[in-house]
Amino acid sequence: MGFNKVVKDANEACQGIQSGMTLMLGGFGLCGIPENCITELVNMKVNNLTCISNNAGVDDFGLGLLLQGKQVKKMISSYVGENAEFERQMLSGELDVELIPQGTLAQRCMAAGYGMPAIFTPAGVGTEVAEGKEMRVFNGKKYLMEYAFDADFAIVKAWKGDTMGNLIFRSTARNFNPVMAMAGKITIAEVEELVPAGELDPDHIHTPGIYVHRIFQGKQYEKRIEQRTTQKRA
Amino acid sequence: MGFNKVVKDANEACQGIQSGMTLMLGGFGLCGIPENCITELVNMKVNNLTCISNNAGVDDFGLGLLLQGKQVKKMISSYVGENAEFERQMLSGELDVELIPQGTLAQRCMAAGYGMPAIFTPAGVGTEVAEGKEMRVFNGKKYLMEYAFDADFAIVKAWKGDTMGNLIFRSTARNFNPVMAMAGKITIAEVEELVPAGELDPDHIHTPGIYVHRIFQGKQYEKRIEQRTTQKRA
Amino acid sequence: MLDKNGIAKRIALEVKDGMYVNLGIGIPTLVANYVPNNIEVVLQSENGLLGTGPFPFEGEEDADLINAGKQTVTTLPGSSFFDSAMSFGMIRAQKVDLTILGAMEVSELGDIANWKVPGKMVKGMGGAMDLVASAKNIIVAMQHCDKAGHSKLLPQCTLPLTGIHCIKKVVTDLGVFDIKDGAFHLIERAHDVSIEEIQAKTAGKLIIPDVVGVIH
Amino acid sequence: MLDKNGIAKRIALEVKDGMYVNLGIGIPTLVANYVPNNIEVVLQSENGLLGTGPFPFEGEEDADLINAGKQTVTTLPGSSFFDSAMSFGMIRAQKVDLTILGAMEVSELGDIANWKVPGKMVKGMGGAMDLVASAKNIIVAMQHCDKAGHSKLLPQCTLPLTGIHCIKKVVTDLGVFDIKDGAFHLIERAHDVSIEEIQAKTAGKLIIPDVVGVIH
Repeated sequence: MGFNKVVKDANEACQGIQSGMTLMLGGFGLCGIPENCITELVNMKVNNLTCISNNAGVDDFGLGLLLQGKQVKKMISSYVGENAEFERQMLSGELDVELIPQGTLAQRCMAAGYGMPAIFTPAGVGTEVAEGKEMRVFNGKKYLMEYAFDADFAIVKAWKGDTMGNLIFRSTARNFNPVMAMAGKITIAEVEELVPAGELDPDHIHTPGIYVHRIFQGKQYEKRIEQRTTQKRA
Repeated sequence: MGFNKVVKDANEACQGIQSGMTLMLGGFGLCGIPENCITELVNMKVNNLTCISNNAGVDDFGLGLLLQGKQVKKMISSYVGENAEFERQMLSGELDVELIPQGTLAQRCMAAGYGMPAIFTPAGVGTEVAEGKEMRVFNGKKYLMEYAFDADFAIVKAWKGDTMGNLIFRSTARNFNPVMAMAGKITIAEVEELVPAGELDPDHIHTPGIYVHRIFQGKQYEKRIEQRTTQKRA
Repeated sequence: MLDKNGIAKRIALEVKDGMYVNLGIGIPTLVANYVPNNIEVVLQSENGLLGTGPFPFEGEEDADLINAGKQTVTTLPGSSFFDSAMSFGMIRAQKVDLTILGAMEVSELGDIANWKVPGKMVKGMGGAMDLVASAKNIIVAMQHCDKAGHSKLLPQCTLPLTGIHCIKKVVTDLGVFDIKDGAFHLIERAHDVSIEEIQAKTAGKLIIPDVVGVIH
Repeated sequence: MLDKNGIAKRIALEVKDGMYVNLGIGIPTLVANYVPNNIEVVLQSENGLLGTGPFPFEGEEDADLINAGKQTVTTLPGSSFFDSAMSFGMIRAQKVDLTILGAMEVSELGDIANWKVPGKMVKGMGGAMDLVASAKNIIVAMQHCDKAGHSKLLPQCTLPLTGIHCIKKVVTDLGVFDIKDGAFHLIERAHDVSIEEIQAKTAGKLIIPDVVGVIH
């Protein structure tokens, strides 16, 4: 056994995820999302999930797939605007939505991974986000106290990983993945390329394997682009 | 000008450092310390310094050199036990010493770099470190509230850096350097190898250049070893 | 009156050499097109990129490389990637010099509303609340009036707030306004807009100084 | 009586396959020598290394690669480097499974003192206060009595505390003790040490269960 954290596939990786649990899912928009695990969650038909994720995917990709299956009870996100089914469920009251400033969302994940029970953030002071929250002044500036997240599982997507769970992310597909990887009680990582321990340069590792409990190489990655913007060659 | 943060040498890098200022200095023991800037501080003869650094060097190397010159008014460290001159000055009352748990020291640096005015730490609860500090209970566990550091200059040492101030550290010479680099009002980085912007892989950069104000390639590095432990070949 | 590009062009004058800048979606994105060639700026995308470059050539899009508007982009030499916590860390620690973003309403106290309209679908605040709460220098780019002709420069915001006491400068299709001491101060007007028209279209307290610049 | 290596050897039995372990300076460092070959552990050095390996061969020392005791070390396959904040982050978030460290005194309430002796030169607590405040499983390795023969297992510590209510197991030259319900519980004794001797040398409340193991 030792430190071999490799599981066969998304199915084995998602063992133990049950209806009613709180999941963290990495990604920004459709960039860096754990595609294989999301598909598996759809297949598992778990429901009543609370999902902490910066965005909610689009109608037919990403977390939108879980919304289609009405598997989500509550979304905790900073921006959810690309998804008609999301809008329908939210307006009908089927879906509970908690909107959180993006930086606060990131730092509440980081807090969990760093063993900090709460953090102070200036975001949202004076707005409806501050309602019911403790406010505190430091050096004349107001801050809200926000709590570390408490997630049953964190599910992240990395570029490369090794058998001991060390992860390297690529470009802006990094985004929320490292902070969520640190924050799960159980952390699942799916990677594009899985290599033996010792092949990754220890100076290049973004997430040390101590934070990762299960790792597998995803079958395929669509990596859909949400806004394909280009320039013509001169 | 733009983003060329290169200065000629330690002398130019340390311009503006004045007696009475608070400095953060990276390194753990003698590993990853900004050797060239320390030598320059000795030459500058600035004094009454408050130094935030995990350790205080040894008698004739590292921060010990500043102690020899009686340039330090106060040390804020977690462990200072390798230095006879330090002991003499502390016992005689010439030197003020504030001892802080190592993790708290690191996270108070990080807090400054992340715009967090204070953090909660369990380290020191129930000990003399907790005296006079606010204590708070989260989920049944006690934490102390500790404040972000406020340093005039942070002086760090990296392995490679580029002209825009991006830094890559090597092995355990990373230690406190990245969190201090984020925390200085002005951050000086000395590096073993300075390369043009664009040569470092953006995925491998540990400290983005936005945190670094001045950078130079050090003239030489002694990189003294504090505890040379080896094994014989079989 | 300034069109969107005119607003962006005027804001570009506020961008100085060596600045790290965060550009919001919409008009702010256009500002990058008007930064003079002789100054350098580094664009921060809050999803985790310093050194955002132009859109990629057709066929060279990289799904892993997007900006905060989820558009495919490129990187410039000296760029770096980092996670979302560090990204907002550098925003909170005021390492980002200038933030430019759009708004639905701005008040004479410097409050801003730009994320939610009651009764309409709420998309979320994204990073806007973090940016306005932390940035040391924020410029708002917006139309002076809504489609019904009502002023968006108000004594106080009517929409849910994004942040309070944080906006110091507003550039609209009619002019440039500093916000201080509880009032909008007209700094410049579009060449074809009269001070009287600006006065009429500004619901918040408006101060007209002796000298008002003209944007041609 | 167990010598230092005997204490280390006994503690090694507490180390399980797949554990991330932080070893303090002194006897705890010796524990690594007695971990059986058929189990794998990863050693965390709190200066920023997971996967600490043995000392380097002569001539292969790397000044950039040290452990928390400032000794030159090597890395094992799968190791990673990180900064001090993340290092203590993983300690605080209880990702490190087991911490083994030395002590000057331990109390029947699980308090520990190991960093400061009034009147003597204070070296500092280093990472000890962080480790004892956060670790989910802490074993103390220590001599049962000080040089003057006074018990170091006390009703309450007399030296300045490092942490409170945190130690659950102590291994000394005389035996193995669990700390719970405000008392030391004798689990095992060294084969050449009588229960009476342990009783005599333990100042804190000592519970002797019906069955006490013997360490040979």
